[in-house]
Amino acid sequence: MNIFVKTLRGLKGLLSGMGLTFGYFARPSKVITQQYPENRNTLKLPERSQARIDLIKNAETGRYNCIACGLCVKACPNNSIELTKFKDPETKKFRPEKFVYHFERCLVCGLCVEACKFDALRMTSEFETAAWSPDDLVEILNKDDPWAHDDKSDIGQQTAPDKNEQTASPARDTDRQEHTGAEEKTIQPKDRSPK
Amino acid sequence: MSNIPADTSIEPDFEDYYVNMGPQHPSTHGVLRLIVKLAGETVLGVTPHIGFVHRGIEKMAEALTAQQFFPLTSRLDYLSAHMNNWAWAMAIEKAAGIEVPERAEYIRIIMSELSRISSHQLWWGVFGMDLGAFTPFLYGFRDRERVNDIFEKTCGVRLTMNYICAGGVREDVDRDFEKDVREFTDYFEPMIDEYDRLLSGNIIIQERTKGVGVLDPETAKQYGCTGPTLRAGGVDYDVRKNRPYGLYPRMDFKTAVATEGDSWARYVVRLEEMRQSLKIIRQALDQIPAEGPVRAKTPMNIKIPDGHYLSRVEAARGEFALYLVGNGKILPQRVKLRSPGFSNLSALPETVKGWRIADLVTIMSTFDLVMPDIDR
Amino acid sequence: METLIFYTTAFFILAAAGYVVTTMNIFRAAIGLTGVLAGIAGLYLLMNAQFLSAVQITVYVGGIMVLIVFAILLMPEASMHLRRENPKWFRFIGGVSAALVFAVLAYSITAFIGAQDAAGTSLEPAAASIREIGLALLSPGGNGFVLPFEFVSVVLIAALIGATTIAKRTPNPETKEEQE
Amino acid sequence: MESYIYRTDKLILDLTEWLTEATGSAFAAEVVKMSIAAAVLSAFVGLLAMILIYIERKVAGHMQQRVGPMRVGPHGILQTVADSIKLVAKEGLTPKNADAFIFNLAPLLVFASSFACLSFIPFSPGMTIVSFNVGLLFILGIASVGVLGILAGGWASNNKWSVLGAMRSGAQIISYELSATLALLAIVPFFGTLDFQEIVLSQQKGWWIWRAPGVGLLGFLIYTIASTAECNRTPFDIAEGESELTGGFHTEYSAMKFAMFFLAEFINIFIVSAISATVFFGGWMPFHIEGLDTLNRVFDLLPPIVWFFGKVACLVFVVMWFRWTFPRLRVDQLMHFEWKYLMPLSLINLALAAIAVSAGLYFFN
Repeated sequence: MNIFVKTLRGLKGLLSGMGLTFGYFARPSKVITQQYPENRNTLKLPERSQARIDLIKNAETGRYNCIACGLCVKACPNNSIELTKFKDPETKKFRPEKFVYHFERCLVCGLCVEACKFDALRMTSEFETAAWSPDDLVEILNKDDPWAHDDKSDIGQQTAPDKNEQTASPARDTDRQEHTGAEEKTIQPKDRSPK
Repeated sequence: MSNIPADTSIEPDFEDYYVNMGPQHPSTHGVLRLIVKLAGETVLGVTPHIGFVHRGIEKMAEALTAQQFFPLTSRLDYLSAHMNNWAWAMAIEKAAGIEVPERAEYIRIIMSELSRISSHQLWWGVFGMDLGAFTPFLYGFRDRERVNDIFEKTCGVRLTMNYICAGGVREDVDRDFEKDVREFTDYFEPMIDEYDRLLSGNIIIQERTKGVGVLDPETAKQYGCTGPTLRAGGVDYDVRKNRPYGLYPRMDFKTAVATEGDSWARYVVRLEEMRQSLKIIRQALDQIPAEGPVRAKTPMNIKIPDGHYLSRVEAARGEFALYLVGNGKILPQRVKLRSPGFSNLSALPETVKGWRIADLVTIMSTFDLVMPDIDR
Repeated sequence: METLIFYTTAFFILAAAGYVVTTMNIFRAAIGLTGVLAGIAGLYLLMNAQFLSAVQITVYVGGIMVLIVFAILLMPEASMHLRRENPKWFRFIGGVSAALVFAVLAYSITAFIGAQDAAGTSLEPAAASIREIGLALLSPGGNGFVLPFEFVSVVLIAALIGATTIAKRTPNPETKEEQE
Repeated sequence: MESYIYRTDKLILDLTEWLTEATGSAFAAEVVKMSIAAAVLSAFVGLLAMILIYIERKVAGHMQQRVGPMRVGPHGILQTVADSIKLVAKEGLTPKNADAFIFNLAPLLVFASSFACLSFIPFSPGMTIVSFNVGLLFILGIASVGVLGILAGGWASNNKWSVLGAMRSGAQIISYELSATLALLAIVPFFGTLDFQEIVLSQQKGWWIWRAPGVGLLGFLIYTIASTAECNRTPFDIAEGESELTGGFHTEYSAMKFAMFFLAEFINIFIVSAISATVFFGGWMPFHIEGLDTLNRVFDLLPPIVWFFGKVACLVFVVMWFRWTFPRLRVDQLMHFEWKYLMPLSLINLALAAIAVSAGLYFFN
């Protein structure tokens, strides 16, 4: 008798599974696929969605907020940011000469944004970042500045040890305490809490 | 020859027949290479070869500050990224004596349980696919997508979130968070029944898993298996219960335990764990303070005082433990990761002996291996 | 036209048979043998013996050949090419005996046809319907074959049981799942 | 002209007559007819496989809450066309240590056996390429030749996974062929012929699935299960078992050679469904209920060929439905199931059928 009970139970299990799949088959309204490139215009990403970093411009002056302090460079675990700075004769403030973003190394962890004290960096949700070669992923973020032309030939040379006087070098050497000097600073969570 | 599985007494006269399963094989779920010794279809022995995605994360930790190491912990077992982050955060908090705000603790619990669910959803789908049914894979992904949406809304990323950090969580949750999570729990509970209808009730699944690949509790303990793999054998060990961390003592939930120790038990335990996780999430949502800080004030570069610090969490695959040695600098002296997958994998050769190739796939699937977790 | 088809098929069969005995690879020989058997099924078709042809394909090509191939797959030496190890005179004896068999067969067939022609009976084949075959096989009368039929089944059963007994091994721990 | 759709036997007769007149000899007419048939069949095979693959994808998609192919052509209709072009244009690789002759022969064997089976299928009255009085037996025999191709392909690939897949496949097909044959043979006593057209004609009063009391239904179930196994379809697709054997016997095949295996699989699905439809569901015979003449006349409005393909389509859908719901059996369970359950059951079914026939126990006698 046992075998009949088992057979019947097995048959019931099989049929219920078939019922389930047929149920979905018969109801095309249940389809959840989104046709991605076609729905590009209606695609809505959450506001916090982060895919890469970008520099923020001051709306009034039209200049980047970045003062090339190098905090983001130090915060990055993967050396994704290279930064050279110069003193703007106009404002007597430091400005980035070239803010080079190595997207091919970026973990999109957001630590640089967190480290930035001057509201100069943000994560954008621009996720279509595919490229043909890793070189295409290296980008100068302050490219609107007239001096930061899109010439990538000198990128990477600044990190060479002999000429990093003015480069905020990503401190891969073990003891970074000397030149970080940021230990006393504290991190506050960004104020995006629900109101 | 070290790479040849140990001889077994099953069929001594059979000519040795070795096949390479992997590194590129659909059911090793990553770059795992198994050298399988066969007699016909019967597996006489298995030697796992690992290390194809070894990144030296433990060593990298010695060159990174506490903050900088968080993104890397997400990339260990990418399916329980929150839990791994939590383990590192806990170690740092222990070391630096940081107090975590209550709201953050609740958020951590919710996030962890959500990622446990999402991990098990993926596992469920892949399990179905390993056994030859393709449809569960997409159903599992369909439901996992909802969890990922919740993650993306709050953390900005869908997989390697890097959300839990030393002293709390990086930022407060999204304003729709509570609504979304409640919606998800209500949506997903009937979906587990649907999983039952499609796979659990299926006689083929039962025939293929019941009694297959029994890992008895003693062997499991000896190999250091944890998580569902261990609990399926009747060992009631769950870090959340036995060595509670965070606010888990406030939660009322049962550890999912089965007794048989076979593939079916591992399957059932994971399904039950999803239900328990839903329960925990609901409780946490009820208890969470509506307002309050989510992150304690921490220095940007945390100095790790001299000493040894251990933290352990229950990741989706078992106990993830993290051992941190500090020497008063901002860079850790040494970090040791104890990943659940590695220990579980080491019990695999013992379990599959005498079963067939198809069972090897089943057993491997129910062990739920994630290669980056094993290779680190 | 039928003659043309016949000669094509016959040539194919002979070529395949030649391939079977000359190839040094046992698997290829098996495939060649399949060709021979299938060709013979074709010959049966030409003779309007559709039932026989179907049986030939089902039993020989679909059954026995698959078993042979299966057995070859189980042999570890299957992938190796055989070497000619036999002494020369083996081949000589083989050739002579083959010629002898051919001579005997040719003589008997021609003699048979001659006798038929002398008796005036026609060799024109008639399409036997499957019903007639079935009735003939199972009728007990003078034209029936029920006794040989049943006898053959008994022999087959005996062979089956014998094969099972030979193939049966002592139970070993490998057969875990059969204890359920 | 219109009546030809309904009376295809008349169409064939007229065509033969016309050809005989035009060519001047019956033999030449036969040759021309066969050439036409071969050409039509070849086109049919290509079209059939494309349509079946497209349907399979759409069925799979909708069962999984997806939409299936959508990009190439409206609703992705041309997707399989694009895929075929891709397969034809790809380089056909032969592994270095493979036995090249058998490696290349194997897909041909598989494909040819499937293709040959098609010529016995009664699409419509009189529309059978080859009309045999033992058609059913012949089709069963030829279908079993395909397994040789699979075995040969697996062996010749010189790949251990392929050999495993081939062995599994061989063992499986040989075993399940028995059940499939027995299930069909159980119905044969009812109509007492092995000619497909006559089988269809014998179902004028009703389809055998219910005319033969119980036996028909049981036979249909057994045949569905066994034929699914014979086609290497889920839940019996252990020969491919992509999660175990990475593709089984066709692991090493690419381009057109792979396409042949693939084509053969889909033709096989069609063939077993067509046999099932012919034997159990009356083939091209429209659905009739005795006494309800008006209804019967409405049913007659549909040409026989539509009936045939409709029935086959339903059965093909069932096979696809299986595939997208069930997991795969293990190889030893597969054998257990066949030898311990299905085979005895089909023997019992055969015995029951014999009793039913000799007692005259069937409906609409």
